[in-house]
Amino acid sequence: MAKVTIPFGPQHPALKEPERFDLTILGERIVRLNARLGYNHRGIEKACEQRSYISALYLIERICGICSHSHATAFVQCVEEIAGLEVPARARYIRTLIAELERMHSHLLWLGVAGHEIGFDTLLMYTWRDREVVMDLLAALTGNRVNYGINTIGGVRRDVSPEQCAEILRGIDTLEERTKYYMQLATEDAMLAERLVAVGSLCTEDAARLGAVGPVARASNLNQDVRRDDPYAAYGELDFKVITDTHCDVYGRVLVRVGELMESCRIICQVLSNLPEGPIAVKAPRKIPAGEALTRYEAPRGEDVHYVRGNGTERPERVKVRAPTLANVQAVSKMLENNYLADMPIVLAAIDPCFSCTDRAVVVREAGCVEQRMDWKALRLYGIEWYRKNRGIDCSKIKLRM
Amino acid sequence: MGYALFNILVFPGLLFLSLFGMLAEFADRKIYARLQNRVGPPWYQPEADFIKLLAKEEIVPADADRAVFRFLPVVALTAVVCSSIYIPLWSRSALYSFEGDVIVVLYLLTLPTLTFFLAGWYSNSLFAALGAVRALTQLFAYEVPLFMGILAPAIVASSWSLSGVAQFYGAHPAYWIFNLPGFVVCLVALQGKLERLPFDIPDAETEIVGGTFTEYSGRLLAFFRMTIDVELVVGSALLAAVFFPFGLGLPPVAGFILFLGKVLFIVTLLAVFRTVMARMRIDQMVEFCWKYLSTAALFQVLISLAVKGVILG
Amino acid sequence: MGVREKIVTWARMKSPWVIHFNTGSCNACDIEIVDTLTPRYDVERFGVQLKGTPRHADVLLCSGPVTKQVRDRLVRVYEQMPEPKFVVAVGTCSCSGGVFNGCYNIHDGGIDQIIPVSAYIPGCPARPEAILDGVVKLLGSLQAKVEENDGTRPAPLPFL
Amino acid sequence: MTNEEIIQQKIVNRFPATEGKFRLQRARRIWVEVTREIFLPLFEFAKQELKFVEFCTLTGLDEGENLLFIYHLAQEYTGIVLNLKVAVPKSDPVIPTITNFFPAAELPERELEDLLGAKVAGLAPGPRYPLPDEWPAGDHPLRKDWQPREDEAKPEVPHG
Repeated sequence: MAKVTIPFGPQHPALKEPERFDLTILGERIVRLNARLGYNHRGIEKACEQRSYISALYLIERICGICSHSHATAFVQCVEEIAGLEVPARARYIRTLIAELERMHSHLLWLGVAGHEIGFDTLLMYTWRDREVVMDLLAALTGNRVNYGINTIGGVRRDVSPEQCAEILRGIDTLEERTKYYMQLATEDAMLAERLVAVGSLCTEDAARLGAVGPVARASNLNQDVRRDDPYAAYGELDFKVITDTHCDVYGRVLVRVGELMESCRIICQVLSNLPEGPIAVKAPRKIPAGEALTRYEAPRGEDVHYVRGNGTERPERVKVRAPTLANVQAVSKMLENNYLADMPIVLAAIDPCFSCTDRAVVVREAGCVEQRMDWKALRLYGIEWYRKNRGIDCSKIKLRM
Repeated sequence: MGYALFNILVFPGLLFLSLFGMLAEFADRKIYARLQNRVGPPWYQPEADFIKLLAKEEIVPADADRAVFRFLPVVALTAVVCSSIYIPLWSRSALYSFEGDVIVVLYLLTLPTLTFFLAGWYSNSLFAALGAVRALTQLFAYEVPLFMGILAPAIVASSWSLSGVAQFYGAHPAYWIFNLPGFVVCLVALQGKLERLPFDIPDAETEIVGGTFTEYSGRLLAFFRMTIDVELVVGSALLAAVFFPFGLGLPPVAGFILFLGKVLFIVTLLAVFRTVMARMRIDQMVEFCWKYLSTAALFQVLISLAVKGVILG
Repeated sequence: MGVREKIVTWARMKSPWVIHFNTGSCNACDIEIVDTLTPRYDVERFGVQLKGTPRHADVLLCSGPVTKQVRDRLVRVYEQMPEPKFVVAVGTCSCSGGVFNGCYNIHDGGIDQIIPVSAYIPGCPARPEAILDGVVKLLGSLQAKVEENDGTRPAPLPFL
Repeated sequence: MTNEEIIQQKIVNRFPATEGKFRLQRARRIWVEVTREIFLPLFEFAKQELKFVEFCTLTGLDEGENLLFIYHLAQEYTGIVLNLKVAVPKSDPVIPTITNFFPAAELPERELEDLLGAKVAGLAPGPRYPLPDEWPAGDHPLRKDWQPREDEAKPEVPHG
């Protein structure tokens, strides 16, 4: 049997984002995988260094559309720690509320995408229809369905009115009952189990060794959750269960995520029941004193680490973001060993990859004319040559109608 | 001669089947959408897709074999349309029938799968080649159960022509109860032949991009899609003719309406299957077909032999 | 304007097949694009289907600023699509580079610096209703384009 | 004596050179400056004995005359984060790799090599991350003194 190398991406119906995996398969079994990331790399970290803290916050929220609140809260908590600001309790509770709503919308989204990857589109349609309930709640609370922008340095921008609380509780009731349906579907559906059990398995030692985080680690029986270990916002005062599972495979990740959906419903009810009174923000100085801080945040996909270093001016000196997908993507090649090609989309989807988070780095580009080195034709020939050398694909025959 | 041409081209032939195929595709997509509580496409959607594809530019990959690449869709379409002539649509006998036309119909229905394989292989793209190989592996899995499922009623009717089978069951309809397991086996195997969801492994969109039709566009893609629609109708008509033989003696108009009803009932069944099932992996599919489907088909053949031996004695 | 052109234009308007390519977006627009397929917005009412291969697609939905590395792939996907093809830039980033304008690893100015764009849908992220509106307006503009150059033939009709 | 002070005491007993270099900023955060020589033994000591088994991330930044690398390690249940700061002169920016302790550190280390121009001794060769392939080798964008170069011509739209 000849070994065939299949390019998987950067444009591929299974991947929502551009990243490139070269799969070497023998018949239908995957033999080797090497990943080439960096397609989503836009240069956010250095761009933050040219912006004031507030506009850097605006940019940090656009790292990833699905977990924008995670990045924003982690960044804002870093800055508040450096500046020594005391965030009012009500603001911390509202941040937790939005965080859990975002976790629900992200997990429901993932459940649908997982269904789509194994050809079960009905699950995509059902989960995304229920997700609309959460999106409406978020739009009512923060004004935007995605990229909420509720955080500001020193607190929260918008307050939660009692009617909105009642509305959220109503929404949560419908979602809780739907989640029970999905839990029953996930545990009893034979077709789902057949496609997910023993697929993309990652044993506990490997998960710890390869640094898996979030639901992927918890599904491999690693009992780690930043909300409990290193509590931030209002998680210190809430009690919730950390869902772990011993399946160590994609099926376990489905159960963990649906379990977390139930937990989020409980947390939101707790947050709303003892929402403290008081101001929602405190005045933040424009110039943040020199200092550095590191925060860890439990994003829907795993542990999200932000490091900010201030130098006394109103611009951060260094912003470092380590997204959860960067940790999980290295475990994918381990998970894929002797799986089938048909499993590649679901295993990759199981870590709920968000490559927009993973590739972000650097710099500002001022206008300025420099002598011209590469024109369009030379760049194209360089591209063709590079492709023939590295990828063995000859695309010189693609006719370009100039 | 003229009448035969009319039959081939217009009535039970190309025009009628393509329009009925599009109606079946619309019914399938609409039921699929409604079950997912979506609104679903308008009734003219398949027609609009077909005309749009006809007017699109046709790209033939540079290193694909030009002639074969363009010829395959026509082969597939003709094979499927010809097989409809031997199937008794609403009266007791088909247009043309001779001893042994069951075998001819079954093999004519296998031709499109072979052309899909060739299409995938000749379009010289990685994903298409993978889809082609999967199409063939799948062919070996569902072919035997489908044949046994269709031949079992023929054994009871002790005649190798579809019209003969229809006449036998028309004469004494009580026996069709024994063919029920065969109907279930054929319904499942038909999904493999039509590459529908639980077994749509050859063109699994999320795994191998476009499957066998990755490189096809424009007119060629339009003919391939029409082949799949017509195959859906002809397959359902074959199942209806063999397993639902009641009401064959009716006058032409009522018989025709009943025939439409039977086919649309089978299409609805297929649409419901498509909604509730996830896609199987190719190894699971082959294992399922050989382990469960073939044994069920064998069981059906035993029943037929028993019925033939004991009752007809 | 011959009957045939009318029918073909009607067919093109009624069944626009879509392919989605994320050229470095923060995938807020991508989840809104997929959101249009789901029950609440259901874009299949207009005959729109999400297709996997560029060969089957008429409309290329791009989201996100074009990062340096994705640029060649975007041109190749655009070239692989058969005529008549349209490009819709979804979201502020693909319309004008958006908030990432100035980052070194992207081509400033969004998608239209790389490939010709037919319709722009602003918004960060573009709401599903806006995407629906954009696609319908794109098809409407196709209808208008055919009517106003009545004499000449809009596109080669290879089939008859 | 909080947990942080116990850990600080253990490190100081084992490595007296780190005596005055500690900073306990708040609960669960320990910052310590370390020289390159005692970095690896301290790293191994932290992982094996002190059970800092979670490798959060590796931050690199340009401090004018030397490069500073911060290794963030976390304990499993207590959530305490140990941040090892290693300053390295820009003349020979070489640091030993830690992939033998944490295989997951490969991508962050490759990122350092790409963006800061650090040289990680012992890192296996592999595709570069995150810069595009055609990015000129000598350019390290995260350096403070890095100026964006406007060399590529504005790529005009290929057709139409």
